[in-house]
Amino acid sequence: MKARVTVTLKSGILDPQGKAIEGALKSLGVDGVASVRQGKVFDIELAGGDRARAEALLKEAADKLLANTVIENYRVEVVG
Amino acid sequence: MKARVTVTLKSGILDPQGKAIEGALKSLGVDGVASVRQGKVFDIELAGGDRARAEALLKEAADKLLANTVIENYRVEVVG
Amino acid sequence: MSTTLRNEPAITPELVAAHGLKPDEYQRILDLIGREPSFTELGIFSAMWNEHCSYKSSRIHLRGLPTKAPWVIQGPGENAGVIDIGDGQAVVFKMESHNHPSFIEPYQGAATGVGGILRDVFTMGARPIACLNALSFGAPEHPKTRHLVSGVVAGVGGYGNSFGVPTVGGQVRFHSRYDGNILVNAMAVGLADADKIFYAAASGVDMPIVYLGSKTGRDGIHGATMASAEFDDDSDEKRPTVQVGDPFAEKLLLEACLEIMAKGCVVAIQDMGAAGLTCSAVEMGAKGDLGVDLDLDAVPTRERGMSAYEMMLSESQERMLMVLKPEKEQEAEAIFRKWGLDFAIVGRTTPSKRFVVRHGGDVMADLPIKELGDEAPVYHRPHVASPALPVLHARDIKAPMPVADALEKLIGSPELCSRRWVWEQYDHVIGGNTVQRPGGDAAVVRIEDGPKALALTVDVTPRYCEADPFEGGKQAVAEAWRNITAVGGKPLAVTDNLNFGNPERPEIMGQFVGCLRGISDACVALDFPIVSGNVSLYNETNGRGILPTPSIGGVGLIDDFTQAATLAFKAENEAILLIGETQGWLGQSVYLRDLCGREEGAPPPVDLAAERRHGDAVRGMIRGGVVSAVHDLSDGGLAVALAEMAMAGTIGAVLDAAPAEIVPHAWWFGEDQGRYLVTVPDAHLLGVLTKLKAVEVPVRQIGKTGGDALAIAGERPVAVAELKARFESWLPDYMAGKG
Amino acid sequence: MNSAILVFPGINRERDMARALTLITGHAPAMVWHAETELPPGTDLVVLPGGFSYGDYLRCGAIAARAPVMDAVHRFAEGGGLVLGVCNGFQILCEAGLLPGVLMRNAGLKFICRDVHLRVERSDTPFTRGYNAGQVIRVPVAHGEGNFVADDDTVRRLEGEGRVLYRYCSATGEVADDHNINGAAASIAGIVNARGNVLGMMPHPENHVEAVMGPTDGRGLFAGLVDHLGRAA
Ligand SMILES: Nc1ncnc2c1ncn2[C@@H]1O[C@H](COP(=O)(O)OP(=O)(O)O)[C@@H](O)[C@H]1O
Ligand SMILES: [Mg+2]
Repeated sequence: MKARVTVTLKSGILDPQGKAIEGALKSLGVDGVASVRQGKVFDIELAGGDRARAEALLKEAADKLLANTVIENYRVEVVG
Repeated sequence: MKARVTVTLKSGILDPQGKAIEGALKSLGVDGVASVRQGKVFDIELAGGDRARAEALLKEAADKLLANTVIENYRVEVVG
Repeated sequence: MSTTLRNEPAITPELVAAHGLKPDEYQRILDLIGREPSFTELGIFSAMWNEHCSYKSSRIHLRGLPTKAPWVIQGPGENAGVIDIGDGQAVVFKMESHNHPSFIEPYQGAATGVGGILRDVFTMGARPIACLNALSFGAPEHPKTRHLVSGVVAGVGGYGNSFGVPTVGGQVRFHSRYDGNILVNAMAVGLADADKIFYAAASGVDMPIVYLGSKTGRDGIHGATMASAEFDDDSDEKRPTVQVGDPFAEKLLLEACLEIMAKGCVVAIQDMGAAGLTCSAVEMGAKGDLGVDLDLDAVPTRERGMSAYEMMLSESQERMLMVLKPEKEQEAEAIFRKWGLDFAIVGRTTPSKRFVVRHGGDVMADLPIKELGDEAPVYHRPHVASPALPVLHARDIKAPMPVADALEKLIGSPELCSRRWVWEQYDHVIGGNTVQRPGGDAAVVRIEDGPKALALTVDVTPRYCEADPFEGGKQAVAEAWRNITAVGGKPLAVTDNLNFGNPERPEIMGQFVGCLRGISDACVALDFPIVSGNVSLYNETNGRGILPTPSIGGVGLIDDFTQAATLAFKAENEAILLIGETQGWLGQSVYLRDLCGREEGAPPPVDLAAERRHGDAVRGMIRGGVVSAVHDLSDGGLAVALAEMAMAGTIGAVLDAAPAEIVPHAWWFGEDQGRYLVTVPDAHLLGVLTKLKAVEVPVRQIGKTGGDALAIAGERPVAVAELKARFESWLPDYMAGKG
Repeated sequence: MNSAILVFPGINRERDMARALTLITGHAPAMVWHAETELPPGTDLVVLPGGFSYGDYLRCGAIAARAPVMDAVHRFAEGGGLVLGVCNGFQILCEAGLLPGVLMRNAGLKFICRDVHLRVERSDTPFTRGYNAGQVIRVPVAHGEGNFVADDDTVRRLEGEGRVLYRYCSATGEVADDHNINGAAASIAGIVNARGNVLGMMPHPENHVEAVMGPTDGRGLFAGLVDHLGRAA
């Protein structure tokens, strides 16, 4: 089974990376970008085919390791 | 307008971080994970409301900067 | 002014309490301003009057510290201390804690701690040349410890490495008393021209006040208040927005600041640290006897719709406030734009001595500026001395195992094992001046192209401070002095970081007062003045305080770095001399605690006169080039110090048995103070012994270097390779979850 | 020898590099700001130093690789000029397409600062002529992302064309996983482009040029460049 965990910064948390990328896009002449915030995705292959179990497993993985829940949110999708 | 660019490693390119996370998940007792690959997402706010123009802009941003197309693929979505 | 503004909550007793202000403190505010404060004003008072900014519990005790010496250019009271090191050069340094934020978010908490202390140093016009850090974690078996170690170390490294300063030394300890309250103390050291130091005091009326650096967001609002609040099991819920460090922005800020300082643009400068804009603006005005009028509409913000309250209390990082020479304003702005940093005029100095904050056409605060700082409450908190503990006699302590086994165990223990796993995550070579890297007694950092160098160290032994605050305070200073001496440095000055529990408890206040007395006495006796420091109180979880931990950061000067000493054995067949008096003091030793399971007894006393005599003799021998290796004795005593010298040099030693009058385990593991080990080539031996005798420094030859083991007469020899394997493996294994 | 050090925002080992070059070549290098569009006339060697350009945000070296001055570096390299990228400089060169591959997070995911041993694979290049082939040198590393990754074809080509100049090894020169500190493909620490005039390497030879720092094994690289340029002149 395949799944994706997307981890993004909570709103209000400074994103130095996003800020630097914004600046770089401007100086590369890519206009019209008002703001950039960077996050992570984890594409995960799971053994077994139980969707509910997979979701529980991924939530655990995100809580324990993939996301820093003090400053990040995450979303789990089992894609099939 | 809001958009998301997702950048993932091409298959065949080794992902040390994904590998390390795989191992860490195992040692945390999260089992059933067969493989992990890490990528990035960029949540971008755009000025203006023209969807087609927005997509072109994001493609340009990805080609010029957000992705290293030697090793990475990207996908652009305008989310509204 | 109108006391209630649009959209501002009414001031209720609950709101006052939520700002950490006690009812009598609130009454003091009412008396001071003669009316009810606005919400923004309440926020400003809470920031200025909390423990962290006002030092209300500690102030009266800090006044007694020795802070003067002919080489002190600036003592406590500025962003950092400044000392003269000759040749027109000055060293600027300070240490600061980021304890609570690091417990909540270890990476960012530690990172922003490093960022903050670096800013304190370059605000004064110095280029940072080294960082150190003192870290206290909970017991290794506590479920959160590993995660905290990993995050804090990565955060310290993440910031310093990217900023580009070598992190050259520090301390790491584990103890269950830090389980819910870790300590992250960061020290930064910078180099400046002695006649080009910059200060916070504004001067001149109607001068523009300029905001520089990153934009203001909602980070860490109430951070300063949090730094002074106790934790309990619900603290997870009380989380403010975590501050995120941006070392890249700080590096740009450094270069831009140094550039405009060199161009003569700056009248006054103050970084925005705890309580951000509030604290920095008030200090600039108050120190310069001026009022400040701020217009928040001009403040660069990261988020829409920020209120005056939020802007005044935000602790967004990498920001500065300056007063510029009006005629240099454009030049300064161009420099800041070149570095891609925000630059905005956000206010003016006024003759009124009032702190006025405007936002969206309203006056949000109008307060007397001097009183904000000067009239902060000062507490004479009750304190009781810690009960004196009995002096233990070595003969009453049974050795649980043979000396060789004990040494093998101790060298691979959490307390004494190698910290390599930590410092290899810190760039300690950048700058090309790190003459002595981490792992020795003090780090040695060359100054520019030499020949001068600085000797840098951070020390404290919290278990001694707990057992006897006065002796513990003395010992912390003495050990820092000793570590600098052991590399051949002349100790010059100290920065301290006083970490304690809840000062409202008389026992804790007693620890604070006791430690401070000890620190003070030692600094006087050793000519080692305190030039900067930081106090962190309320380090307490569920009513249990941390071990009293007054970290002492020491700076010393070496005239010629090529003559610095290191602890590694250099050659076979050299005499090993033990300098100083050994009684075999096991009370509060690591041996007693970790191998006998007893955290007991009075700690070893420090005889400051002997300390000085012994140290001066050792430094003299280093300068005279007659000793080949030098190491001071500290945790773990003689055997552990010998093992460290042997491992560093990959050479063993053949050692005499303990003298008959001392119990062997007390001889090998006792922690008597004021001691050093030196090795001496044969050619110099007689001279050295004669000299030491002449200056009345006790010395005893205890063996010779050589072989590949520590071979104590009558004991099983312990291979140096085996010691090294144990020494190096505990921390990496622990962090990998093994064992 | 006229060298030019590129200065990008966030770079932090430019002073270390300048000191090493001054010490060994006898000339202070020109410091060239990233917004410049030309290199100083008469430049013999362009150096991209270590550090954290743009905070290493996005991908290390990515933003710097697109700076205005990099067009001039491309032209300089195409003309056969010598280009040296150390650490972040190596990362920038890869991102700029002047070298193949990419530098990813260290396999252990931690920043590593320590002395390492490198085997010099050949001595007949401008960047290695100060050493003997097979010689083992000791220099420090200080990086979090030094794990060289490229597809198999690229690695094969690098090996086949003798373009791997420096490899992580033991004190006695063995190349094995134990000594491959960051997990790099084929223990690669430094490579050149096909023409042989652009070198990227992770370790910091510039930090080991004075006895005060321990070994002085880094000198050979710079001394070799001086020698090469002296002969060419
Ligand atoms: N957090 C740290 N960061 C950098 N270096 C450290 C750290 N902790 C310990 N070290 C280094 O490890 C060595 C041993 O530390 P320690 O046992 O505290 O020394 P000492 O007993 O001489 O005070 C010292 O060189 C010290 O600087
Ligand atoms: Mg020591």
